[in-house]
Amino acid sequence: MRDFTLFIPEYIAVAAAVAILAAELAWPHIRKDLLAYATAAGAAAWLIAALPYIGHTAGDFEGLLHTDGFTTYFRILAAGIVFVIALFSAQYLRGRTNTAGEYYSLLLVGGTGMVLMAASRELLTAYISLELLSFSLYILVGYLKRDTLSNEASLKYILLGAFSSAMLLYGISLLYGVTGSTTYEGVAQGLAARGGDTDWAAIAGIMLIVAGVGFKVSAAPFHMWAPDAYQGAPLPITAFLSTASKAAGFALILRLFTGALVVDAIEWRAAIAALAAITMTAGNLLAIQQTNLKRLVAYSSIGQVGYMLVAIAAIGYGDAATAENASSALLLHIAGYTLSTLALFAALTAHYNRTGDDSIAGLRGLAQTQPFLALVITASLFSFAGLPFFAGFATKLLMFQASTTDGLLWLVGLAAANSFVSLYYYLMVMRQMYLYDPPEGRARFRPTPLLGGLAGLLLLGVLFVGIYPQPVFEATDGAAAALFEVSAAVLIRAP
Amino acid sequence: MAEHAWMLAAVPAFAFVALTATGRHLPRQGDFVAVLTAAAVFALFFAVLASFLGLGDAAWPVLNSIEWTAIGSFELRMGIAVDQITIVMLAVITTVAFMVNVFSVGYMKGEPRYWWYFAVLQLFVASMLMLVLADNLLLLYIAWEVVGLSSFLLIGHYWERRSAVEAAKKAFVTTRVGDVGLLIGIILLWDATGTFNILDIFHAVEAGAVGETRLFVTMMFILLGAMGKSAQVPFHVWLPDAMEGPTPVSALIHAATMVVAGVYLVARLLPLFESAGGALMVITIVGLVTALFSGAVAFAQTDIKKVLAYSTVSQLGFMFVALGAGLVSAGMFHLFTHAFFKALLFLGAGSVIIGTHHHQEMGQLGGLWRKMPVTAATFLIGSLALAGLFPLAGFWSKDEILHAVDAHRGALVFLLISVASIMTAFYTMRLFVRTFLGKPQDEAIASHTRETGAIMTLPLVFLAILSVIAGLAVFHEVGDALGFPGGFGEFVYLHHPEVFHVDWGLAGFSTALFVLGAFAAGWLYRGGRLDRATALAEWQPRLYELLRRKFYFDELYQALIDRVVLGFSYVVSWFDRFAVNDTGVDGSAAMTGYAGFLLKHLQTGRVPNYALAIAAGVVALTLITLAVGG
Amino acid sequence: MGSGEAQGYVLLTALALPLLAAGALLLMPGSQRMAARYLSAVVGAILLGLSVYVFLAYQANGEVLQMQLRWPWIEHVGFLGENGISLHLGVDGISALLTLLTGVVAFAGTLVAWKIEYRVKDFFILFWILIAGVYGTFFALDLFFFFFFYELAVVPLYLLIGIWGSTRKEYGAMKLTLMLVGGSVGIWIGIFAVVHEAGLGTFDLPTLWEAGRSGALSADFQKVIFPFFAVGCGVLAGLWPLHTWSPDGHMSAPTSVSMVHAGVLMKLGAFGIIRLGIQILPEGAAFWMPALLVLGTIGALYGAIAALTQRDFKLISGYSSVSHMGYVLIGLATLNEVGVSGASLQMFSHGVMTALVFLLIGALYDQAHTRDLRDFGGVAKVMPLWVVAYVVAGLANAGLPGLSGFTAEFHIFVGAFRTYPVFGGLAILAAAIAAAYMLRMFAVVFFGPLNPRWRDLKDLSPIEAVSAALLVVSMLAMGLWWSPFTDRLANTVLSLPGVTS
Amino acid sequence: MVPLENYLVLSGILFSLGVYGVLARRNAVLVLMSVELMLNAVSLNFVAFAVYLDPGRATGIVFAVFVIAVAAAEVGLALAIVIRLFRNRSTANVDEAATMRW
Amino acid sequence: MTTEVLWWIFAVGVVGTAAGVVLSRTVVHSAIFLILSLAGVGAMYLFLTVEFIALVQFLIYGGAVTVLILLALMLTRMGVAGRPEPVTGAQAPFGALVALALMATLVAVAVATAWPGDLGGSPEAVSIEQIGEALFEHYGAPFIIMAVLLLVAFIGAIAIARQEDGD
Repeated sequence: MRDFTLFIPEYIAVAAAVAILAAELAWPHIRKDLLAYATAAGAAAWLIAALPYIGHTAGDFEGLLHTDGFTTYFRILAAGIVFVIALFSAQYLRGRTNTAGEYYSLLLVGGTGMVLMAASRELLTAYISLELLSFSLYILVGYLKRDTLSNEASLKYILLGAFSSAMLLYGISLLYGVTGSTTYEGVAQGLAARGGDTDWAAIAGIMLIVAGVGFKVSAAPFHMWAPDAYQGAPLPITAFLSTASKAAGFALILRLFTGALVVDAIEWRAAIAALAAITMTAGNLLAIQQTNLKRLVAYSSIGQVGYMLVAIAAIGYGDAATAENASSALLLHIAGYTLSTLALFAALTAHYNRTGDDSIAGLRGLAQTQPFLALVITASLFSFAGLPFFAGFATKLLMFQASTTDGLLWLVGLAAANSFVSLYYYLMVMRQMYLYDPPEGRARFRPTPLLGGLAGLLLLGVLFVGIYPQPVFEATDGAAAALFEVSAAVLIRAP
Repeated sequence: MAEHAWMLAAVPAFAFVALTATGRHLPRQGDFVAVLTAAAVFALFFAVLASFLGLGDAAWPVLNSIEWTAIGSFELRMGIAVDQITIVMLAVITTVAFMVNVFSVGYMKGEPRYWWYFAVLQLFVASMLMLVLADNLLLLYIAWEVVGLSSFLLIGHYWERRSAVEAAKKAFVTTRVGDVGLLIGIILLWDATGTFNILDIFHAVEAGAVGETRLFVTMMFILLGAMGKSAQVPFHVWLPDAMEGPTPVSALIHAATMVVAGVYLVARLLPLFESAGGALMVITIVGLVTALFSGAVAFAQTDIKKVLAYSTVSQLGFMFVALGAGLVSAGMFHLFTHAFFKALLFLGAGSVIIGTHHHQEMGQLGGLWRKMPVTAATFLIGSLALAGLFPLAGFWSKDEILHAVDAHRGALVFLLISVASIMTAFYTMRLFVRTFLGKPQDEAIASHTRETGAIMTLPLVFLAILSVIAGLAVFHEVGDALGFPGGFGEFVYLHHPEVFHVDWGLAGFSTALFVLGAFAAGWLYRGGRLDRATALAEWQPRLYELLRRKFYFDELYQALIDRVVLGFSYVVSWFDRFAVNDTGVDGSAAMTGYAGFLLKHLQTGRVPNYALAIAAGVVALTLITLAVGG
Repeated sequence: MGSGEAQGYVLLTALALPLLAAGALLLMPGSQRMAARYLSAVVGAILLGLSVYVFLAYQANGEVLQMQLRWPWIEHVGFLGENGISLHLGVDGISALLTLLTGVVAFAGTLVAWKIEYRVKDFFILFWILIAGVYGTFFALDLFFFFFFYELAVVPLYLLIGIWGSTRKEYGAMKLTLMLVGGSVGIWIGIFAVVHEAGLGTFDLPTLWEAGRSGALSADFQKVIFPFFAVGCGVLAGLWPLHTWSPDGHMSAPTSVSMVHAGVLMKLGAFGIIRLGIQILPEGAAFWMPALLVLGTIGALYGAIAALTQRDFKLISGYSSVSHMGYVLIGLATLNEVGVSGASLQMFSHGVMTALVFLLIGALYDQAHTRDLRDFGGVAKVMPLWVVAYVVAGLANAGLPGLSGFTAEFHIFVGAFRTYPVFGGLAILAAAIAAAYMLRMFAVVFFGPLNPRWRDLKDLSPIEAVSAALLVVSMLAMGLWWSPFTDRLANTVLSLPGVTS
Repeated sequence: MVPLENYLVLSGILFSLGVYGVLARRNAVLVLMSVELMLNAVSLNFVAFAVYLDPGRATGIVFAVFVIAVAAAEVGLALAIVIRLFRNRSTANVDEAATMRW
Repeated sequence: MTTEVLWWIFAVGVVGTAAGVVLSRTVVHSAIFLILSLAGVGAMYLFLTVEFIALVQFLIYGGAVTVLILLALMLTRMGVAGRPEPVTGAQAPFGALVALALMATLVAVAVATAWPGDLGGSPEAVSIEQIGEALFEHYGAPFIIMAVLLLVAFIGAIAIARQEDGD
């Protein structure tokens, strides 16, 4: 059944995107930060339009797209992220580009792509949505045209992106061959019904798909593009990459794995567990060696992806209840992670706008030149490390706890050990900010009220999720439940 | 009153607190407080004694204890027990403490930290009394340690002097080593009997709660503690050095009271030692070795106080021998008499030191007889008493010991102990002769030597009197007259009282021993001349050196500590730095970092490499999953 | 229980106050140094009062857990059921004692921190966060919050040492933080395993204790998991050979941080072994205790021996801390009433004693700018009060009767002899060595002729004197009159699973 | 007639050749060409499956259409980026565009 | 029969030309080979009796894409002079290895799998109507998204490639 009212928020987003494009075409010399605010307004409208869907009965579009708690969750997340990123960019882009219209409209479109990834329950739709997000990112990463790093980054990103999506597609085709369908239910039923003589195709297909989505969320060994892309991209886009693109990736993974592949968990869970182990270890070990902030964040976020994959692995290993709890906790952690990352980048952007230095050593003495930013950075880094008061502590602990199943204790242990390693390089950043005095001639400064305010708000968010996650947790619970009531029909576990 | 004997300890304890708090600001820095306290305690003792005797031996020992703590089944009571042995100890402590407090007023005049000296003195008295009053081994141990602490503080009173500090340290650590044994022993006893209360332990042991060998081991541990405090070989090294402290302290702590705590402990626990197989024999041997060894060493010492110190060690040996023979009365009696005349001798030495303005090397003294008659006279009495001249105190107690040994330990021990008492007579006389007789060795010193004031001489006289008459307490009639059940042996005993009767043969023998030793000394140092002695020393230089260097014990220990203990400590520290820390901890951190360093070189920045990683990853995942078995 | 409820709010106050103080300071302009100091002093005083109240109000013969307060926090979501995570506070005898310790040491530390001149405000913010963490850990009866506060107590150390520290501070700070957090990884894993295995969907500690007792956690499981808790907490408790952060950390830490750290934080580790190890996993504890005993004994001897030849005050105290925490482990390992009470007493005793020592070292170092023993001599001439206080601390360290050290060690020895006589003997030997290294230091530093270089050293300032006095008093209190302490411990200790009498 | 397997094998080979191209080539444009080969293999797969396995529902064919379209768009975008890079660096060699690494 | 022979000829052609794309030394040759192999794939669609896809293939690939690529080659001055620089990177051998492994896997998969519903018979014709039906009815949503996607690509290409002051 084709109910076009299900996606009103996205229409708003796209409409806003087009409007912004048009606006810049109409008035080429319009102040670019106005565009930023317009984008923010659009995102806000999008967000508001999304609110009525909370608790709204799940809607289905031709079995391709689905608007339920899960979709709503990522809708709000996406709209929020775009809102924040747009405001980050307002000051940042000044003087770095001549045109900004495409930039902002692509933010909105990318966000839309993210929502659709979360909503789609059919492989083709999922793929197209994924490409929608990817394309926007390819462009945004390379948006600083005169900046060779930016070009290089986007080139690497798009070439590898194309390569990996080819992999993904081939996987999908094999899966289609095995199950004769591309809708998640269809695939699930097909997998449930299939005989042992299709193992090879199923496994090869699933692994190729894993590679495709693994690339999206930058899981080792498909992660290598990430640091370069992060470093080359404009700072706000780095934030966008490390929040929206990852969240979207996991949205897709959750839908796909809980909806379709869960039936065949025994085929992929070992692989996912291995992937998680490699990812977190590689990410953290490599992060130790970094000197550039963006790369550091990139690697640390790779580590985070490793942790999140633990929950996915748990879906494969645990029973139905565990699967649901793990996904709910994963959603919670995504929320916490997103908040922390955005807070971090709010502070970094403010600092970068001031100093134009994105090396770790560039933070030297920040605690004295700008204690507030230093505090925010500390908070978000500690949140990544999972230290108390900050979102990461509660969310990570709850996620690992939910993911602890009999076959998987080793992985959880490894994850814990890894988050310990990660503390080391976070402390290295802290050291620069707090232990050293600022370099000569670096005077006290105050961030622009906009960024300062954003940082403050996000910090509050981080603290709130860290201290009292109950409300968010309930929300994610609802989302996860929705996820499963959809796939409950085919939740016949393989022996 | 007897059940409130704890007040004996409480009064000086309070005085200690008061003096510590206010002493510095009181007039005369509060020395009168100290003296009054000592007097009060002295008086209190008689009250206690009276009420104790009044109760009659049916009521002995007098007990009084309070609930201390309870953790589940682990219950502790703290309290006092007053019995005959305690009474004897109380007599000694209160008397000597009183004398010493008085004497100190003169001796310590103008010394630094005058008030602090008196304060600690009170602390010592309090803890010493608590030690002998304790009804359980835990309380005893606590007091035992506090006694050691105050001894440490007093020895180190002149802490600006490196030597004093070292001596204090040595005293504390050496005794502490013994205390390890004591604590282990106490806890082992508790482990076996489930109580710290001494009487309960006795009953438990009688009931056979502890196996023979186990008891033996336990008692050996406890004996370690006793040996440490009572400076028995090989723990004796600290006592001579302890002479660094003010002389009155040496008199009180290192002659009369603290050093006999070990003897007291053994006497107190003698029933246990008895039922612990060969324990008594061990005690005898320890005592014998100590007596002979330190007697010999005393020959070659030239510092007055050092001679006295070694004589103390040797006399403690005597007491151990007596106890080893199983006779509480003999041991305690010698403790009793020895306390008086040795305190006397030390105070006398103190008087000499003051009189000669801080000279205590025999080599520089001599001929003080004329300059300081009172001191000399009292010192002579003390010496004779120590040497065991009839009918002074020392004679009777030594006689008791010889008697005991003769009765219970056979010829060999008897022979050796006789040799030891000859030695005693010899070095005592040597000391007296060289210090007081003959011509002054150093006119400069002699010229401005003065007799000391009454505040110091009166205590000497008092103690001299005691040294003369204390021995008579052995007689039934004397004890009777004083309201005791009889003579010493009838008052203090383990199994059954024994009435003393003079054994003239033994008396003659011991007199002979005295004469032998005394005249040897007199002949050798006649007129304070040294030529014969020097000749003797040159005749056997090795032997002389051996004695003068105290059988190289200090050197041995020093080497042991430097080479072994500290060496081991250096090894451990090194291990901790390099093996545990730099290799183990920092090493693993470095390894992690290095892993990252290696790994990062995979990140070449080249698209084809990245693509290769992806493709390889896919293939690997697929093949692995296939292999693992889909 | 109504009064208990009301008293529960006392705990909540003690927990919230430092955090509020930190918040207030955060908003205060950094230039207001005196304001920050006075505020902290007041907060410290109030906390001391509350701690004393908690200790005294704890009924020795009442039920084990008192002053309970439960605020539902997160429940009925995800895997969490009824009381999934609740802010559940309460004290038993042990934590009541340690609360008192925290109050005393924290107040003393606050006063000592008065001298800090550099970034005063920041210092106190971190300091109070640290203190809040400590209180929280002692109060928490919920695994989630236990770990929450445990981590909270560890993390600020990095900055406290890194910014205000002295010798090789960056190295010391980094090593200390990493080792401690590394330890908490073990705890983390343990928590995951326990909560999952219990399958009750709750972090509530009493519930989990019950599960451990009733065998809902199988014996094999307990044996596997106990080491995670033991080692994880052990790191913080200076468990050999994971103790190396202690000497270096103390060497670099500023005075008041050393005080709080050695005085209180190290106790968190031992406390954790009781709370998590013994109480959740009794069978695992019973199985592993011998190993812990051996490590503890090694630590006790090793620390003492290593301290013999150290030349830096702080290294001596660092190693002696290792030695004394070794006693605590021995006491716990005996798993009998006397030994475990001894361990708890030792936590208190070592806490105040070592806090005093670090206070004094700081007072000297601030003037002399060296901590090498051999540079000194005859200090008693110029700093009598200082020397007296140090001697008291040192004697307590050497286990001299009349001071807290003996009270604690005596119980430990007795307990150890009850179960493992040989180790008891070794422990006593270590105590003798302690006397040796303490006296060695006295002899070298305090006494002997005064080294003219130090002619104009100043004695303790009034503020320092006050906090020193506070600590000395608490040492004497426990040394002279045990029952207030032991009585409060008795029931708790007996209630511990697997603790025999 | 020609069985399904033939097409699958063919597309498999085609795909692998494309992969090899991506891994081996230095020139960005060549890399893109290789990607195109891979995408072709994919759509061949889809069509083959559609035709052989579920006739009537044409899902695979629709998929193929989309794949082709996306591929075209991707090429367009990628080439734009390549050209941009060439303007700034006057090279289109992917292994020379490696200033960011490690 | 004849179709099979033809099929084999084309199959070999496709593989050969594809190999040419990834192996040939000069860029332009690769481009030519690419056109051929794309055309070959188009032919395969004809064998599969889906003329529509074949048409799309010829139009989009044979037309747009290849033209685009050649254009790009011109713009990046590739192959015009046939710059004498190696077009194959150092890691080719590893690439070959991995590619071979992958090929082995995929071929094995293709052969070893018993594809459900495989009639083993000839392909069944799929009518344009069906395709249109599916494309615009059932798959309407992706189709709309696709539209946005193309818009994005279009804007992006312009935004990236557009000349600006500064270069």
